[in-house]
Amino acid sequence: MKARVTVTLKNGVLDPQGKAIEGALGTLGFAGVGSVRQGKVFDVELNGTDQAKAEADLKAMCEKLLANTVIENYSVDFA
Amino acid sequence: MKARVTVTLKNGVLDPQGKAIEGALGTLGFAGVGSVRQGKVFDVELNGTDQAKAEADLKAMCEKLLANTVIENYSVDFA
Amino acid sequence: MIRNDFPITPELVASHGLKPDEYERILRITGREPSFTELGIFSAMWNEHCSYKSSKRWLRTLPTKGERVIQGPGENAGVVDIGDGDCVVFKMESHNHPSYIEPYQGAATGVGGILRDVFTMGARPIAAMNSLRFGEPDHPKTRHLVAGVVAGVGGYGNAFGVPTVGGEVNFDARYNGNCLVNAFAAGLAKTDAIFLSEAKGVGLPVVYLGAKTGRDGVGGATMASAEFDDKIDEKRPTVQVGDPFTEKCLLEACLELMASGAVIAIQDMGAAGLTCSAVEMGAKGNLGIELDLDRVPVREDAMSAYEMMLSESQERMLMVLRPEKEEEAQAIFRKWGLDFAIVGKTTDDLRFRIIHQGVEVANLPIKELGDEAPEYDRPRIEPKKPVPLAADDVPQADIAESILKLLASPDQASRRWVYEQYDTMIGGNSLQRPGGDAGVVRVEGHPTKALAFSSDVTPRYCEADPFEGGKQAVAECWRNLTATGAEPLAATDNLNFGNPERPEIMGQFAAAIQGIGEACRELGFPIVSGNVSLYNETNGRGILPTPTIGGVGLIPDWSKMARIAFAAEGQTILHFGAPEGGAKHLGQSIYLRDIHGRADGAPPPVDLAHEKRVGDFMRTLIREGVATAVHDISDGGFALALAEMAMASGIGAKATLPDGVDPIPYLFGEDQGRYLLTVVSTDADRILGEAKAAGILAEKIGETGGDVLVLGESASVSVKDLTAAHESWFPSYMKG
Amino acid sequence: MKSAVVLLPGLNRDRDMIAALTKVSGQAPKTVWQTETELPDVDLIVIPGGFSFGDYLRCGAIAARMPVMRAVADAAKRGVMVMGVCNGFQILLEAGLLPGALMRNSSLQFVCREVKLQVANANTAFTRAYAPNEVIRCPVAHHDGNFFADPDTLARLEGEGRVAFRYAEDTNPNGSLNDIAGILNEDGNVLGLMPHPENLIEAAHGGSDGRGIFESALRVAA
Ligand SMILES: Nc1ncnc2c1ncn2[C@@H]1O[C@H](COP(=O)(O)OP(=O)(O)O)[C@@H](O)[C@H]1O
Ligand SMILES: [Mg+2]
Repeated sequence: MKARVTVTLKNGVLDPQGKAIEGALGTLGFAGVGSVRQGKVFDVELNGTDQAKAEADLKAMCEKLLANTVIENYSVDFA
Repeated sequence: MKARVTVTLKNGVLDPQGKAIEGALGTLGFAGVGSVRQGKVFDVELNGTDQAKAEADLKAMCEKLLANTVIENYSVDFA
Repeated sequence: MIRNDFPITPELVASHGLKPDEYERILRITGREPSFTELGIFSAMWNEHCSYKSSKRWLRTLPTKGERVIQGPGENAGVVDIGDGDCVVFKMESHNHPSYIEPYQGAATGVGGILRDVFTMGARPIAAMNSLRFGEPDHPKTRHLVAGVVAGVGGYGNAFGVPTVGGEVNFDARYNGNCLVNAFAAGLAKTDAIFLSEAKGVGLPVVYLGAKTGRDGVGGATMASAEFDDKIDEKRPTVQVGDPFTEKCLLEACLELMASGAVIAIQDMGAAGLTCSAVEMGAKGNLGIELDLDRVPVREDAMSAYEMMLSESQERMLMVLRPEKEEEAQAIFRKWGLDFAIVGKTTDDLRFRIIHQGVEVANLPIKELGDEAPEYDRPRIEPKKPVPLAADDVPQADIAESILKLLASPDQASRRWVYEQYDTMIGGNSLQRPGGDAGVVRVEGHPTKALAFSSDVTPRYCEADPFEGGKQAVAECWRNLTATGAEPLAATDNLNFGNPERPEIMGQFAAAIQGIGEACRELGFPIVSGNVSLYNETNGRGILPTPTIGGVGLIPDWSKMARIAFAAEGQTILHFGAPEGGAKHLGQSIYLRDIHGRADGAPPPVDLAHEKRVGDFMRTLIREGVATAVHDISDGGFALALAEMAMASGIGAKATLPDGVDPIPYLFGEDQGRYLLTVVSTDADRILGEAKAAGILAEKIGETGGDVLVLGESASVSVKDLTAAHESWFPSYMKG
Repeated sequence: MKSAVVLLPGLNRDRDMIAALTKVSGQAPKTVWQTETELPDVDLIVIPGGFSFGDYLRCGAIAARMPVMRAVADAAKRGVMVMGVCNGFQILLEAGLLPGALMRNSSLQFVCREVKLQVANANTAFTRAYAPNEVIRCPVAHHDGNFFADPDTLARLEGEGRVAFRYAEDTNPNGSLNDIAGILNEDGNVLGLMPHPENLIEAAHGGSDGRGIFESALRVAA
C-alpha cells in the first residue's frame, strides 16, 4: 500500500523558506506570485492491505515523528 | 488561485532523510513500513484566473528554481 | 482579530499575570481604566521577565564596575575595554521555556536573540557559548529535547556564522519538567563606536528595521514568567520561528548603517518586541514616543494593535534616525532585502502613544511604564547550611572502575556529539575550540591578542549551599579562563531559579547572588550584563538553582596560551593549590553521587584569597612560557583532570600517590582552587621553589609518557580505554 | 595572483576566504556583489561557504540563479579558474558548472571536525602543490555534503580524473559516494570542494595543509 503524508506549517507560523522562495521568484521575473509556503511530503510504502489500520498507523507516525505538531499540520492520502 | 507544487526525488537517487526516517520508525516500533521517501510541497498563491497560464508559469518556476531536475521530479495541482 | 474594546474584567487582568494590587497601581498611573492594548502593554512591561520585579533588589548588590568596564548592566550587553581602541561586548540570556515547548525553535531563537543584543551595540559577534541543562537521561522527553536544542543552537549559530566555542551540558531529574538553555554571545567593537538605546532629539523619526511582524509569541514574555502545569500544550501557538538568514542580513545591514552615521539610538526587539524597545528608548532619553501602527510591516492580515505591540517576531530592531540620512539608510536595508519603515517619532511630552487605523489605542506616561513597575522584596527563608560529611565517611570503590564509570557517565562524558554539530571555527580565529578549559578566539587585526570564554556553574553545589555554590560558579569560571593564560576581565550571569513567590526559592536566589557578588568582588571580576529566569518549576517542583556565569578573559600573546593536552612525553606533572596531603573534600562530589548514589555533605568551600593567589601564579607561569599544558581541577577531582589531559593528547602519565593517604579523597576530592600543570623536567624544581616562596602548596606528582594512565598502586588504565569510555556515552545515548 | 570573491547574502565564510587569499597570495581579493553582471579581470574567482539565502529550498539553489552567477559561468567558459568551497560547491552544482548533487549528510546532522583528504589527482590547477595521493588534514563544517551522482556521471568523473579530493582513512563525514570531497569540471578549471582549506593555512589554525590549494592556483596564475 502506498500513502502520501503531507506536512505543512500551521497558519501564522513564520516560513522563512517560503519567504526566500517568494523573493527569488520575483528576482527571476515571475510576476503575480502572492505567497509561497513550503511543506514536506513523505511517500510511505506499507505492508498489509487494511487501509483503516494503515491510516491509523500513519497518523500515529505523524504525531510521534513525521510532523512537529507544535507548528505543523499533517494529512494522509492513499495512492 | 491556489496551487500545490510537489517535488519528489527521482527513483534511484539516494534519500538520506527518508532512510533515517525509515530507521526511526522501526525504532519507534512501527512495523510493516517498507520504504519512506521524502519530498517537498510548495503552496503557491497566484494572482489571475487563467489556470492554463498559471500551470505553464508554475512549470517554468519548477524548471528554473523549485526543482533540481537533475535529481527531482515535480507535479502541479490546483486546489 | 483581537479588538481593542474588550471590557477590562478582573479575569482579564488576572489572565495577563497582573495581581490585583498591580492593577491598582496601573489605575493610579493612568487615572482611568486602561484600554485592552494598554493592559497588554502593562502586562508585558511588568512581568517578571522584563521588569525584574523579584530580582532587582538583589541584582543591585552585584559589583558592576571596574577599570576596564565601559558599560555595565542596563544596556543590551556589557562592554569591556581590551585596549588598542577595541572592546568586547557580551551577554548571556535564557530561552528556557520556549525550548521546552519547541526545542529546535526555542533554542534557535535564543541564540538569535543574544546575537542581536550584541550587534545592536555595534559589535560584530565573534564567539558564542551555550549552557544547557536537561532532565535525567531516562526521562521520556530528554532525548528529544537534547536533539532539538542542540540542532537548534547549531542551526541558528552556524547559518548566522558565529563560532560556538564553549558551553555546558548537564543532566538531572530536577530539570525533567524544565530544561535550561542559556545562550551567550560576545562581539568586538571599537570603543568609540558603541551604540546605545537612549533616544535623543525631539521630532526625530523612529524606524522599524528587519523582518515583518507576525503573531509569533504574542504573550511570550508572559509565558516566560509563568510556571508550567499539565495544560502546557495550550501555550503552544506562541512559538516563534527563527530565521538566521534574515538575522545575518540584519547584522551586515546594521553594521553598515552604524558606519554611515545614520543611527542616533538603536534597540533590538526582544521580549515584548515593539513595546519594550520603544518604551526603553524613549524613557532612557526622557522623550515620548508616538507610533503609527499602520506603518508597521506585517506579514499577516488584520493584526490588532494589541498583537502588534506584543508580537515577539524575531530579527527586528527599532532605531532613532538622523533624518538627513534617511535615503542612505533605506538603500542599505533594501540592498540586504530587509524592511525599513518610519513608524513614528520622538516627542517631548513623555507619553507613549499608539495610533492604529486613525484611533489612539494607547496613551500612557512613558517613564512610569518602567520606573513604576512593581518591585518586590519577596519573603525568603535563609537556606539551611548543609551538614558536612564526617571525616571518616570515605566510601571505597575500585579506582580504575570508578574512573571509567565516571568518564562514561552522562555528566562527565565527552560532549563531542554536541559540539561537532556547531561550527566551532568559522571566522578563522578560533584558537581553542570546545573540549578544553575555555574557548579562545584571536582578536582580528591584532598580531598577538586573544579572548578566552568560559561558562560555568555547579548546580548540585548551589542546591546544597547556594552561597558557596554561587561563589564556586564564579571561581570556576575565573579559573577556567586563567588556565589558558587569560586575565579574567568581567562576567555575565544568567540566574535560573524556581518560583520566587516561594520563600525557600527566594532564599536560594538571594544567597546565590550574595555568593556571586562576594566572589566577583574578591577576584576583581565584575558583572557587566545578565539575565534572570524565574518560575522554572513544574507542578510545584523547582529546578536545581542554576546561576550560570559566563566569563571573558584577555590573553595578550596567544603564542604563549596554555592548553589541556600534554605537549610531549617525559614532562613533569605538577599539582598546585591542594591542601597539605592532597585533596580531602568528598561532600557533594561527583564520586559520591555517581559511584555511591549519595548527594550529601557540604560542597567544597571556596577560599577566594587562595583562589586568586594560585590563579595569579599559574597565569604568570603560562605567560612566561614555562607551562607546557594546564588544566584546572573540578568535577571528579585530580583523577578526572589527569585523565582528561591524557585523552586530549593521547599520551599517558604516571603519577605517584603520597604514602599513607587514602587514595579516594586524594583522587576524587573536589577541593577548589587547584590546577595540574606540566613543565619540562629541568624547570620543575625552580618552579616549586617559586611557588613555595609565593605561599602556594605545590607538589611534583609524576611524569607524562607511555600510553597508560598509572595512579600509583591504585589504578592503571590505558588511554585508549579511557577515551573509549569517555567518547561512547553521548552517541550511544542519542542513538536510543 | 589576482582573485575575486563572490558575495551573496547569507554567505558567511567570505571573511575567512578573503583572509586566506590575502595571506597566501599577498594580495587582497576583489569582492563582487550578487547583482553585478561583470567580473573584474582576475585569475581566480572564489565562491565561499555559508548559507546563501539561508540554504532555503535547496543548498545553493537560489544563489545559483542570481545575476553574478551568469558572469561566473562566462568566466569559467573563458578558462578563468573558479573555486567553490562548501556552499560555493553547492552553488556551482546548482548552477550547472559541475555535475552531481550534494544531499543531506547521512547522519542528518551538521558536522564540524577535522578530516583527512587524499589528493586523488595531483595534476590539476588546484592540486599541483601536493604530491600524488598525499593525505592532508582539513576541517569540514556542513550539513549537506553528501555527494551524489548517477552511475554514468560518477564513472566519468572517476575515469577522467576529475575527482580532486577524497575523504581518506575512514573519515568520510557525510556519506559521499566514493568518498568524494571535491570534483573538477571537464576543462579542469572549475573546482568544487566541501572541506574548508581556508581554515587551515597558518599556525593559529594549528596547521597549514590547506595552503596547497591556493598555492597551486598561484602557480597557474604566475
Ligand atoms: N542577573 C543579572 N545580573 C546583572 N545584570 C542583569 C542581570 N539580569 C539582567 N541584567 C541586566 O538588566 C538589563 C535588562 O536585561 P534584559 O531584559 O534581559 O535585557 P534585554 O532587554 O537586552 O533582553 C540588561 O542590561 C542586563 O544586562
Ligand atoms: Mg536586548
